Amino acid sequence: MVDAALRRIVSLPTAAWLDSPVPAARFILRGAAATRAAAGQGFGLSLPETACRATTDGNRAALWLGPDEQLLLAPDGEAELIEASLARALQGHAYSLVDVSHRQVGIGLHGPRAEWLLQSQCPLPLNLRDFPAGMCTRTVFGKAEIVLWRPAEQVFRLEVWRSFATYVVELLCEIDRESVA
Amino acid sequence: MRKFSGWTLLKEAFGGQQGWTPQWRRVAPQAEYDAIIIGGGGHGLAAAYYLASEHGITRTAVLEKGWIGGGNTGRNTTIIRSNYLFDESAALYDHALKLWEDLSQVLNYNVMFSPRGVMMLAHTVHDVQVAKRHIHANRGNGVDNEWLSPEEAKAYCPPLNIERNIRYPVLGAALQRRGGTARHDAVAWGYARAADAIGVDIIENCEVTGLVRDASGAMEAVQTSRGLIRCRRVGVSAAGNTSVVLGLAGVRLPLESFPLQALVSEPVKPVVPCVVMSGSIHAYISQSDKGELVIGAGTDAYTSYTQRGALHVNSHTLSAVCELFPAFRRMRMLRNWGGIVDVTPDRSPIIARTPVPGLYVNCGWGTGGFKATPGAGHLLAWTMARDEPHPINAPFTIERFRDGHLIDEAAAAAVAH
Amino acid sequence: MLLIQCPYCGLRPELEFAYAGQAHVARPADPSATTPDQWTEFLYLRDNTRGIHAERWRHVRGCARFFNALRDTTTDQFLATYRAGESMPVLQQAGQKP
Amino acid sequence: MSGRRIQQGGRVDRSRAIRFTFDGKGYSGFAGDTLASALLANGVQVFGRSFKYHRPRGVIAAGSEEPNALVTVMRDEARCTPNLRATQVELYDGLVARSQNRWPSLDFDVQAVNDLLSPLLPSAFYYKTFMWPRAAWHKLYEPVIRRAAGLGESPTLPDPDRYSQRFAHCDVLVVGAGPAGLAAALTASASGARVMLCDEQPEFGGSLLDEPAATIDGATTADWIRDSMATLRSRANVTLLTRTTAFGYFPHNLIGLNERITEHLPAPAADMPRERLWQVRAARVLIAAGSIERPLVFPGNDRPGVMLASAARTYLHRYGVAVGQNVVLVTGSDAAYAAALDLHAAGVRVALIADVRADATGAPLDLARQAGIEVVTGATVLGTRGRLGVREVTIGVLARGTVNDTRRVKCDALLLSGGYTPSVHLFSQSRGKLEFNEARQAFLPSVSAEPESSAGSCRGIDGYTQVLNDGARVGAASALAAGYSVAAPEYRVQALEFGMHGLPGVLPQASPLQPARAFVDFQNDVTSKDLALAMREGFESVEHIKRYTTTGMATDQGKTSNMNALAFVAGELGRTIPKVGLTTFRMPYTPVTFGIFAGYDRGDLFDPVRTTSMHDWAVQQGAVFEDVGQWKRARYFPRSGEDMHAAVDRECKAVRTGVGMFDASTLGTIEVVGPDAATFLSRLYVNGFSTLAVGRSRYGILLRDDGFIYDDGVIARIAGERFHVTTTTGGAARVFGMMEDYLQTEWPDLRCWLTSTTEQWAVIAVQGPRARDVLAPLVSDVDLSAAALPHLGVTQGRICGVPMRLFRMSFTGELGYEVNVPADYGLAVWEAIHAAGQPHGITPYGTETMHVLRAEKGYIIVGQETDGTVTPDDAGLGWAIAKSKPDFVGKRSLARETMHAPDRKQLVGLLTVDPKVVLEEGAQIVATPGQHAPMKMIGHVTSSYHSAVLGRSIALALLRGGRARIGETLYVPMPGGEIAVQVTATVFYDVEGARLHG
Repeated sequence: MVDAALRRIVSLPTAAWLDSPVPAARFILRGAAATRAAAGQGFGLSLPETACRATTDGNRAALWLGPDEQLLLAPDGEAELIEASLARALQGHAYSLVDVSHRQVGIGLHGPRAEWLLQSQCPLPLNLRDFPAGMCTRTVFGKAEIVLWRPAEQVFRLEVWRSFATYVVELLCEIDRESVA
Repeated sequence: MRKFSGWTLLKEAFGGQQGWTPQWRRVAPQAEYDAIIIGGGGHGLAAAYYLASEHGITRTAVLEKGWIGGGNTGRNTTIIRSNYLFDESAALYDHALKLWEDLSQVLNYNVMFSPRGVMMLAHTVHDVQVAKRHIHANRGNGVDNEWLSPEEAKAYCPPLNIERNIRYPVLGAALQRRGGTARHDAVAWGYARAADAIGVDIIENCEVTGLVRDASGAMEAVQTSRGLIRCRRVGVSAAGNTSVVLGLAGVRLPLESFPLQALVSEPVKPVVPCVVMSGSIHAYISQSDKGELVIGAGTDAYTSYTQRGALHVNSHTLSAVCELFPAFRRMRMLRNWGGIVDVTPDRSPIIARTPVPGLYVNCGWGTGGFKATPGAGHLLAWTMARDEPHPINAPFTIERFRDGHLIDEAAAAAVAH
Repeated sequence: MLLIQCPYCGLRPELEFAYAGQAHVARPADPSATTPDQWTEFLYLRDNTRGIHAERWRHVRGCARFFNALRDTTTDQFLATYRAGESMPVLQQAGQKP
Repeated sequence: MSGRRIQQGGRVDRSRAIRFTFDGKGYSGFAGDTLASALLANGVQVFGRSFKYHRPRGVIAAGSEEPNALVTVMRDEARCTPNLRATQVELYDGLVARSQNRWPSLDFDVQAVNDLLSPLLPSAFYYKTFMWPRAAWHKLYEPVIRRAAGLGESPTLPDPDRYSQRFAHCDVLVVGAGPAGLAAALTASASGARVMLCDEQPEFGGSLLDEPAATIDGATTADWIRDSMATLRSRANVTLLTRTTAFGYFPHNLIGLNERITEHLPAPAADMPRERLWQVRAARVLIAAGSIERPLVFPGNDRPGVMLASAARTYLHRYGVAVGQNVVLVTGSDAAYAAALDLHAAGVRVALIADVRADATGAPLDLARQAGIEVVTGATVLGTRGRLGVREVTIGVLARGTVNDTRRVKCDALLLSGGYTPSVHLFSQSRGKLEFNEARQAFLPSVSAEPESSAGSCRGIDGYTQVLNDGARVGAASALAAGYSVAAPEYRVQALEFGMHGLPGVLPQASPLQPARAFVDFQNDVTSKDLALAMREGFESVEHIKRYTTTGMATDQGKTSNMNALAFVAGELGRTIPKVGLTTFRMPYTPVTFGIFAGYDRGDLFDPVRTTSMHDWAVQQGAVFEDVGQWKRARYFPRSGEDMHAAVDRECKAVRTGVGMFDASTLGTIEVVGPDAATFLSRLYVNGFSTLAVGRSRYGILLRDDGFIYDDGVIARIAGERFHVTTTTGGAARVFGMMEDYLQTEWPDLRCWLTSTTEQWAVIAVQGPRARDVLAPLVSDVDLSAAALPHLGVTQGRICGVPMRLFRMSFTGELGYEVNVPADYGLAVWEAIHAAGQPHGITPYGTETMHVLRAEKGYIIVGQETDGTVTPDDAGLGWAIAKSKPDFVGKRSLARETMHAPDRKQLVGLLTVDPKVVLEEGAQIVATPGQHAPMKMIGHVTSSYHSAVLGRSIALALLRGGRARIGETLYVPMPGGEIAVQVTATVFYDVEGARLHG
């Protein structure tokens, strides 16, 4: 096992509506439709077939990013386990599974201001009609690319490449300085 | 042609300015011309002027589908410079710059050429390398260009922000003092008036609808919204619409037409004394004689003939301007407009014969057409008159794309490592 | 900022997309067998249509797929979008030919 | 000066007096005043000087169409805003405003001499003169003209204010909250549709605010507006934006709004943004922009005190200000009679109504006459008098070309109305088609280009009842089009109102040659004579006339002048107005602050600052950074007293003689996985990869199909179907995109997939003869021996217990490794290596040292040795091309004849004859000394450094026919003289390459 003390998560500004980033196991799975069905069995969660939707089960989630691209999220420390079980489940399939646990930072936003903060610099409509709970997609926030996932009505999770995380959070904090009125 | 001068203006003052006559005649097309230029922008009008004045081909017509100078001539940011990297480009643009220098006198029309200097900023180590390469290459070619430290750049342009703590601080600048600006509309009108005076017919509201070829395949006539006009020597100078016009003769060129936006602020008293350009954060700015800040950037992302661009492209440009000139955040955008620029794969123009005998083209100027106006017209006229290129435009052929002789000014500035 | 129908994700803002040039310009299967003119055609010659233009976009900040679109370059209105590999849709309106 | 505030009325709060200054003089106004209304109330008539002739000008309008009353407002030294319309500046306590374009003072302006010289200065006079001598334009004339031009002064200090941006989406965006817009918003929002309603004014209501006496369904307008606002505010599906201008209509129903948030506040909170940009995407746009009254054009129509009739009414009803005590109305429309009647009722003497229509008749005239106001029909205005304000107007009656009954009428305000011009700006920006309506003498919206509709007077609807009902109907229709259903209510309005029809153009005169000038465009000082001159000189296209005379190009964009200019031109040319045509309506509707476009993009938020896992460590060590794309990279690590040269020398020596460490995390990394991964890479890169063994890597060159070098990197086979591909830092995104492009569209049959892993890995290069010694104690599950892990070998194992991909590779020419660990571990591993390397003198080095070391070895940097015109062979990399492959990207282009021409620029080394001289990068090369420009340049220096290990300078260059010139002496011309150089091979150090196999 790796000494946990060696791990340094990107340090970010804090705010009441912001969760501190938590390490996670992350994979990008790419492959044909048949792969997804098999991978779902290996991951213990059927992978989303609907565009821009996530499936979740307990603390695992699978996010549809593209027709052949899924982001798998699981608690930190499960990476080796997942890699092994997916390898077993996908025996004989052509696919690509790449560990991106450290590539990106999970930024959680919660509360009634979350949507308002994001809508400032995200061009997608984020109201519940257009962006319901369960929706996820790659998009932009200011000048950064993000994966935006809304697990619940007042909860957002941004998956951001690590070198953009500071920018994204500082921009959110800058927007937060404005009064809502 | 009634001479323009302070004296004639004074004389007219006593007559209520009643004595002026049309600057160019309003004529119907004749049945036949020795030369036709399609496109009544600055380039086309200049070509017609030089065909008549330097090559004696006075039976020349300029066909313009709308009003002259209404395309990119009237829609650009009027920057003039010749500090291009490659020998071929430097020769081409400096040829134009030299013509600019006495154009007002030659045309007897004040085109307000103002060599106030063009300063190109460097923000990174790589930018500095590229700028210095330009400076050395330019000097070798006899084109003025010099390196300024950030402090010297600020002395030349006082509102420029050279603080080190900004995102992309200014590390220095390349300055071409001979570069500057001119009054865009005056260029079109000045050439039109001068060409008209020596016999050129300038025909507005005349859209070309067909290019007619004889049995041998050579140019024979031009079909227009105002009738068929016979002519065996036709030059196309139609900027963003070049592909459409040449398509009438079945000629395809490596061109794509993109929107290019520009904007001006409300007029203010003099504050920006020169032209400032930043390639790496995408903006350029100068101030017109009227006092408006004139601002532009690169093209929009997708091909379009709509003559308008996107709001986010504007935002990007103004972000850069506000970063370089933080006092201008309170300035206000007065007018925004778009042109259609035709872009070649190597971002260098084509002034050449086409595969159709008697059909010539001047195109592909991308974002750099205005500065070339006199030179492009001069070289197109030469090429049409002699059926062979001038040495300066000889490299700017269509065939260079097939043969790989690209003159790639854009790639030369690309960044990696 | 245009609004573009991604064939996978639906209507999305232009900020998520990258324009990728004329569509249906296939790379020759055997480039070495092409003549210089054929190769030049593939590399550089484009229709630059004034009117309905078949073009490629990539939903680079979305599903990341390249896809094709028919857009009127005189109005910037999209007439159709379709997946890469699909053939160009036939437009119903009279007088419109791709 | 006489006060003009009437005893009661208006919507200002008379209980709250507000102090302000104008040109240093203190005044008092009320809360709710604009600067214009407050100054008028104080009897001020001169607000500014015109652009060209510096004529004194007053306010002529009450809204955003005002052309004259431009002022600079100074909140503090850094917060000066020029060119604001006094009619839109809301009064706050302590407001400081200054007039513009005058010296030394507003009442006495030296440059007013231009007015006397006006016969010499017709439109476009500058094109005809200032040409001799040649240099004089730039040196003499232009500076004078530039100083005379311009309006206010640009701010000079950095703007400390904040600017905000938001995206928004709605079903119906209603632009304009006058009667039509309010009715539309009420109706549409009742359907449940998400409605946004914006208006440029501080208060919703539009023209209803000028109608205190009118009733809507029995309620006073004030009550109706209040109740309507309460209803709208109570609806969660409604967003209300006051002080918000819809300035631009962009494709696909995107509307740009400019919201002014703090400008009206005396002391805005520090965090409040000053203004905000809204980018609203609406399913339907409903334009209810109203219409703007036109002035009339006659000699002397620009004196202070001359004002639109509707503006006089607004000042009266909204601000309780009578614009004069003895007024004359000149009108071509019925509507303006309301202004005269209301002023009369407020106790103002209306000396005369001069109706320019010979056939004017009906209710408005009857009412005026009943009130005892004299009305003359068929009138024209021959001139006005009054130096700093109108004092007298000369009226005549025109019949069959002659003017009779000429008389002078004293007045202190002259009200004008030529009828109303519908505001079709946004509609036209949307590319909708306009059609000229003969009856209305106006262009009206015809065919839409976007999902939008117009309602109310901006589409020619006349009369409050009709306008409200039109708003309601179009509001319901817009909601329906967006998928919501609602019935439109019917409104009934009782008001004193008359038709808005009018007549644009210049009032007929007895003789065409009047000494005084009739102004069409007030701000730009364009007169009817200027327009005539343009036509005389052959400018007949309306766009030409606009550009030649500058009519309509002032900061008001011709809101009050364009129709008059057009009608005049049409009349002179003998054409109809639609035949002459309109000039283009361009974004923005009113000027928009740059700051809102920049928004949050300032400082570090201007562009993301990308840093690696080890960045903070480098900062602590005092590294100097350079920007490479968005990344910050450590350039060198100076110790105290060292300059860059000294630091780099030390760093270089450390790597050559001991060991150095370098953060290579910014290089792009792409994981290519799948059964066809090797095939894919072989088709893409010039090299072959099918034969690359697992555990081995290869230097790869990527071309575009044009044959020129696009990127390079190292490609390692991690497993049979898994490759780890690196790219340049700047190329990471574009190479990834290019790969996806080929994979998705050219070779969709290939079964392999890409994942960007640039940010997954922290990459630590450990380079130098002691590199193995440093790493050995830290790694596990790895054999570092040369036999087990030779040059270009790749393995996986652990370092500090952390999983690692270990590359044996070298961009320095020394024994070297690149340690790849998951990025969150990067700093810890870096620190561990640094600690472990202390006994070996390990030295962190930056990009500058990296550049020197690789140059000593002749390794290229894409973007420095290449510039988009360099082939592999040019760069001396022809060896990398797999000759046996039938195809790869760029191969066909390399077969072109010119790609093999012997005089192509080829990469060579250069050694200065004087070893101490370091060439300048970018310097040019000539074959023979003593040339003057233009020189025959045969190449340029791409890289140049002092080499510590060689004790001399070295350089790389691209040189025509370079490889055949090795051994020749050439020259580098510099401003200080020529530098002689010898052409050499590209490798300067360890030519045999023994060291990297150590």
